[in-house]
Amino acid sequence: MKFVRAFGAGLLAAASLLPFSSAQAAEDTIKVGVLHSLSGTMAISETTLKDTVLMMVDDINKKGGLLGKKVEAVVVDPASNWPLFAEKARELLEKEKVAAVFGCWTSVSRKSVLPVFEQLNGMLFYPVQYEGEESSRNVFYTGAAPNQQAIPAVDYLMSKDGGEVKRWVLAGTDYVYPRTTNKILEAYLKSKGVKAEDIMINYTPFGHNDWQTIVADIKKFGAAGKKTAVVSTINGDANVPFYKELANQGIKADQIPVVAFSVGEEELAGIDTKNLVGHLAAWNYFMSVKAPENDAFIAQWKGFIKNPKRVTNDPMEATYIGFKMWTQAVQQAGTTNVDAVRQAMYGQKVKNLTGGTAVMNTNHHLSKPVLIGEIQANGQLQTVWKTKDVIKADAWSPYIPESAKLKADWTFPWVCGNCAEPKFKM
Amino acid sequence: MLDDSFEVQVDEPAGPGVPAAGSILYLDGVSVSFDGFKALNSLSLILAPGELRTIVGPNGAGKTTMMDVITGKTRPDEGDVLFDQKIDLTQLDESEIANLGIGRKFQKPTVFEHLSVFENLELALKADRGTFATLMFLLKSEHRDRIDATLARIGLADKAVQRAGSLSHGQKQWLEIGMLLMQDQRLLLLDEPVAGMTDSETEATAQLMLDLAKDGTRSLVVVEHDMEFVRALGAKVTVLHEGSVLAEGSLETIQADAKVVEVYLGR
Amino acid sequence: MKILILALLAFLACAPARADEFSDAVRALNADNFADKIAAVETLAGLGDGRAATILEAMSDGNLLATKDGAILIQRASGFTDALTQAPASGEGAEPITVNNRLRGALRGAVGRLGLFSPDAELRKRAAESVLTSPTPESAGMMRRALANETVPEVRTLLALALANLDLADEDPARRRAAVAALRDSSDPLSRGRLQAMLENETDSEVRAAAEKAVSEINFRLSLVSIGANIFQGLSLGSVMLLAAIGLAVTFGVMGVINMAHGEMIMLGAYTAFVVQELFRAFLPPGLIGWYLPVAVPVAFVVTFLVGVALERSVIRFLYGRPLETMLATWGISLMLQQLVRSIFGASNREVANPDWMTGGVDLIGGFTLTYNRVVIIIFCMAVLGALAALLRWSSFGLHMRAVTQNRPMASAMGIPTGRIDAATFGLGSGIAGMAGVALSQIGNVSPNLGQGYIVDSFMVVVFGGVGSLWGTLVGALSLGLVNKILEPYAGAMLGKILVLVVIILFIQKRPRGLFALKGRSVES
Amino acid sequence: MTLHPSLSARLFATDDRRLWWGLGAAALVLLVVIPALNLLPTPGSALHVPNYVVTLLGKYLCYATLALAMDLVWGYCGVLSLGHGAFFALGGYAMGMFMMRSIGARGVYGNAELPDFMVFLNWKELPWYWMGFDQFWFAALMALLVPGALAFVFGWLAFRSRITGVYLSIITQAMTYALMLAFFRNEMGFGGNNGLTDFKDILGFPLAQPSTKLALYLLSALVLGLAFLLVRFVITSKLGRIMMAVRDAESRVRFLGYSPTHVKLFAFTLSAMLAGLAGALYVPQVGIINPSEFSPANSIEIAIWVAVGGRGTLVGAVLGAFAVNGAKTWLTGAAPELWLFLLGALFIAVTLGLPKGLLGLWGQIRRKEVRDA
Repeated sequence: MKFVRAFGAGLLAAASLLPFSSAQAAEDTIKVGVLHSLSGTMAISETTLKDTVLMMVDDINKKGGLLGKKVEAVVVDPASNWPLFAEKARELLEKEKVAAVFGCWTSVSRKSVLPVFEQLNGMLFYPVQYEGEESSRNVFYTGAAPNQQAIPAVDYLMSKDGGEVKRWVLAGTDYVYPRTTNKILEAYLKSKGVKAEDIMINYTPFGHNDWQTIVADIKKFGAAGKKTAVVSTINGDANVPFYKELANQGIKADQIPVVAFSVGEEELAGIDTKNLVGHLAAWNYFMSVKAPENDAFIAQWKGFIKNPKRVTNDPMEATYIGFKMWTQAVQQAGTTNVDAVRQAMYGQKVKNLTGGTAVMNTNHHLSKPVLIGEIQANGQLQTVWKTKDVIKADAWSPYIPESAKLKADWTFPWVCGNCAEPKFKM
Repeated sequence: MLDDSFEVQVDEPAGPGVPAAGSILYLDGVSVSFDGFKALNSLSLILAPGELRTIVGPNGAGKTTMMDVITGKTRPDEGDVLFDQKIDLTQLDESEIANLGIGRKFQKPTVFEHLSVFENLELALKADRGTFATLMFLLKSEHRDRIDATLARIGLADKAVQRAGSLSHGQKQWLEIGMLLMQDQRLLLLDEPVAGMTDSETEATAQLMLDLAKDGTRSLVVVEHDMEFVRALGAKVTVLHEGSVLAEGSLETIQADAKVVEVYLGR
Repeated sequence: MKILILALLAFLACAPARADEFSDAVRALNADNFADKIAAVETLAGLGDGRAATILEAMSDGNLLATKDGAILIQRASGFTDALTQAPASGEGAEPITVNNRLRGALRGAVGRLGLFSPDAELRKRAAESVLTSPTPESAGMMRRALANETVPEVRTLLALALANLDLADEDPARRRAAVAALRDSSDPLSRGRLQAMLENETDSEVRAAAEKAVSEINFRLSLVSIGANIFQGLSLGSVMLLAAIGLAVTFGVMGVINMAHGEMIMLGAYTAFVVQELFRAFLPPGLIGWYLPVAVPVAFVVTFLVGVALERSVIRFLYGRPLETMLATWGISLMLQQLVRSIFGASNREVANPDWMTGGVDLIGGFTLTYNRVVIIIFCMAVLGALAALLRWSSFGLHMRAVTQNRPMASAMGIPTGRIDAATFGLGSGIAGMAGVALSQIGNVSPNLGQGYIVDSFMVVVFGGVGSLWGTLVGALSLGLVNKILEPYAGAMLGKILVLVVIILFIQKRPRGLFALKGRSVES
Repeated sequence: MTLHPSLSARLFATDDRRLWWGLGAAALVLLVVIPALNLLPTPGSALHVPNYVVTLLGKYLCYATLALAMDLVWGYCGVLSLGHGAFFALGGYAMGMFMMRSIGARGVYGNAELPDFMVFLNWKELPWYWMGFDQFWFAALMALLVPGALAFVFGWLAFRSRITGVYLSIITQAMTYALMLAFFRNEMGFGGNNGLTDFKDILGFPLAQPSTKLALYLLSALVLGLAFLLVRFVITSKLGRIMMAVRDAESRVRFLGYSPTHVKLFAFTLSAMLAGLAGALYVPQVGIINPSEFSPANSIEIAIWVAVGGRGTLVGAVLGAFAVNGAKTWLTGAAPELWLFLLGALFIAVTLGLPKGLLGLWGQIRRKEVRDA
């Protein structure tokens, strides 16, 4: 008991004092912040990205560092707690004085750190596909915007190869990404002459784990004699029970294909895919793509994580591209000063792991290729369709009337993330 | 007399016409059962104002249950419970009943262990029970005097600031009685007030009971096993058995009663 | 004899294919766009060549490969064989021929149609079923031929139905009417869909009337089905909640420990299932993999039982009589267990596969599928509850346990080793939670947060049912599940859940101690 | 309100003079020293308190107020509410709605009337329950009244039907859980999962400015102090003693003629309003409010702060809030992989070793000193 008391007391005494001891940054290192949840609900997805950044840092240090300095990763755990995200972001920028931050997964975490980055003029690299409708001066979005995922996927399903789908189920978790994506898709589908009664929209809570009713409804909806497909924006955690129910209720991919935007190799690794063969996913990257860069990346990853079974996925590529672009921009600018680096970022090119070249546009979003793949029995996604060329991300969707009139361009004369007309007159 | 009874008839809810006239407490045909076990079996009992009554009976005779019914802790399955001739107690909850002027001391002394003796009495002190009134309550000198008087009367004057939890069993009994006094209720129900007391304490308690009864403003119902104590009180005795009245009368008469001897004294 | 004739007929039915034509078609399977591949599949199926079926099946399973020099190989566990010559070949540099959904559909149809002429009645039945799901006009002629010389009544009806589905689009109104008549007593939503599609541009008033009548009849049957489905789903959800809650009914309900680490016990159970599965995959022949689940259940029980006992002895036993403190301590424990699992197994989901005997389900009428894993869980859940009830009622351990929880000092006075009973009781509760975890790993995901998803609901169930009453837990869980599922279609998943919570809150007003409260004077004060 | 002299006398009269010295010192540090060290020394100097520490402390101060509220209802009245996060969050939403409205046409879609999330979810006009939140006084009032009203109705239902102990805790948990799910729904019109964010300024002071943050911090410190005095006023009153009596022997209180229902209802409602106030101060400082604030886990944590600090001692609640959150801040940065182990261990250690919480530990040390001296 005595020991326990002492322990408790000691722990507390320390705890209550230490947060305020500000760490002294060593002069010969460049610090980058890693702001991914390592605990709580989002740890499932975000931990991988933390490791990816560490791998990239490790890699660049092996190659002699950046501007002759070692790069040091400062890892913190915002614990899937949104206010904590803001607190940690502030800590990274003010206390640790990091040159750039790689982090966030959910939109709400990004929204929560946004004011911090804008106030302290930090630089955040956000590596996840998201709903768009944003372009901050202090954020570079390396994940897909809806027009780099949703629209091409629907186009494919409407094509002959996709099975000429006539009837659509838009199923998503009830939060901003699915809401926005479905809104865009609805507008798009109607513009393609799909009737309102041929679109079924369904929202479910986070971590929803009883899909019996909904899957049954989808089955009913699909039995109306027209070719039907499900566009799933269901959030990570709820996918496993969803797909298990799908498989068990015997929905075959060639009858009612499900195309998902939030299910990649990492998620599939947690599901038994035997019965899901043929269901689709739309991404900018698949692990299965044969390309020298990709093979190298996969090898490097497996080596770094010391586990030959680990898979790679799209957000990892987005992190990879973001990190590479940042290092290139830093070298080009010759400094880690945020404003200088930001200018150097525009037009920065990095080879995609799947071939082609990703370009950072002046709306702080990337141009990337779009791939559509079918789930294989081995948990991989095999490309069945691919855009001829890279697609430029729209920060503001033309299918949402309010945002159609907005433009994001951070170069002269616009210099603005959401403007109807340029900031400066020529 | 007649119109009295008539008046009662009117105010009485459905109940047999036995008049409650002139009673402070009136129980008629009260029955209570827990999961089939009949704790009270059409118990009837009438208490006159200012009367001191002792109730005896073997364990499980329903003494405590009777008190629960009177104080609103337990709702009777059937029967009437009237206070002061016309107030139907079965419709009220504990605090309302307490505010009518019925005080109770429990078999197992229950005082507020974390509060001081003084504070225990302060809470019992007759005053506005409203939430905001208590929030703004200030202890006036006359209150202090009453509390000190009571402290003296229950012989805890020197323990005023002690936490009630630290008192001995007997002292807790006294404190609880003191709390009853502070409320100055019209009807006092005391469940085994001398349990765990020394003989001298018991005598003192008996004296206290008699004092309380003397001026005729209060009525007391005392449940007790201790025959010495009962004798010392020298009051009318009611014998409960299996939830109903077995016999009633002076200690001598009931001790002579064959039934009583059989079920109770016949140990 | 008959079969021989059948085969013969089948053979005559489609003129024997010339060899080169066949091999051309096979090579065409490796065309560079899906449209050509599909064309090749259709021709190949049309040739009615015996070898076609195996090749097409291989293709739809992704076991058909093409070499650089255009040879088509079939991949088998045994090795590679040439699709045309059946001769063994080397798979050097052979790439699988990519298949997509559309092609898969075509393949399934083709294989099905080929199956229609198989001498094996069972094969023919399955073929007929598959054409029924996706009858294509081009297959109509074939089906008529098959129907003409089909003898097994089952298969006949299936074929007739399939044909009826096609005839809905026939020019001849008489045929259409016949088709409607044939479909009218089916309860297949697909047929209804086709009827409705037909109604959109049906001219013949008579056929129209018949079709409308048929649709309304089918609708009626389907609505009945959906009610039944609703009840099943409710029971299934209820049994899941129950399974998650039983353990808590012991640790919290019986022992009064506000066990916030209950969810983590479930989680540990699920991870045990994962580990057992991996061991099976690693060390046992693939044939036995289906058995990992029955093995995992007792293992999980033992593991979580031990964890539970360890926790009880090291932490909880110091906290009896201070329920709120148990809440804080167990909360701490749950944090640590989550992080422990995270650092051992990693943060991401782990794959726990349903064994084959728990995969899929039986299609009852009206497109309602009774999924095996749900059924198994319902049964398992009831078994666990029954076993627990029996243990508590009849075993001496149960007797001691009740004695200790009801009156500790008296029990110890009677020489019952209260300490050991406490440990065992808590272990029991944890063990049951562990077994629940194994079952829940079959429907949900296995991640360090698994437990968090169940803890709140579990407490709701136990409190709603009445603390300390297993019977209450049972009724509570099932009724909550049913209410939830009955609300869901109208209110939606989210609002449904909210309403259920409101119901609980209001219900507790009426019965402050739950559905099956313990009565008597003892609980009053 | 003007206190009757002897009432105020009662409030400040205390057996333990150390308490007041301690509180005075704390007030001095929080209200004078820290701001001074933040403003005067040049950034980088050893003495300088950086801005992020100020915002951090501001956050803790709100948590501390919340913990006080919890201690009133749990520590003194024996009602363990596992739904106090809900009252906190409601207060936060009220303030968030005000700041949302005051963004006005500066939102991305430049809609003066509707917040952005409503614009792109095709809301045509403002829902009725958003009316009035463009007025600060109204929002501030709602930050108190909405939690208060909810607590009053909920408490009235619960206490009237004598729901006690674990049952009460669980249904309060059900309440906050239901509210969380409700606020997650985008149809509710509170921004769904993203909640309310992108705030620009409060009463015209840009939130980005350190001076605004410092002001908010000072305000939080002030509110904490006032809350402390208010709660102390309550618990030192006769009502306070009745609360403790209810905590220790509820049924006995009834036989004294008091109504535990009313006493609890008072404590619960007051506590909820304090929580709401804390929430209202919290949101402008963290810049976001979203449904996860309603999550049952958060409410449980509040109870844990109080327990760690020492239940039934107001100072302990404040101490606990600072200690646990300080530990969290430090460990999530210093030991991101291990912090859950340490925090978990802390909770277990406290419950096992320090049943009276940190304050109890302090008391023990003091008694030891006395003995040794």
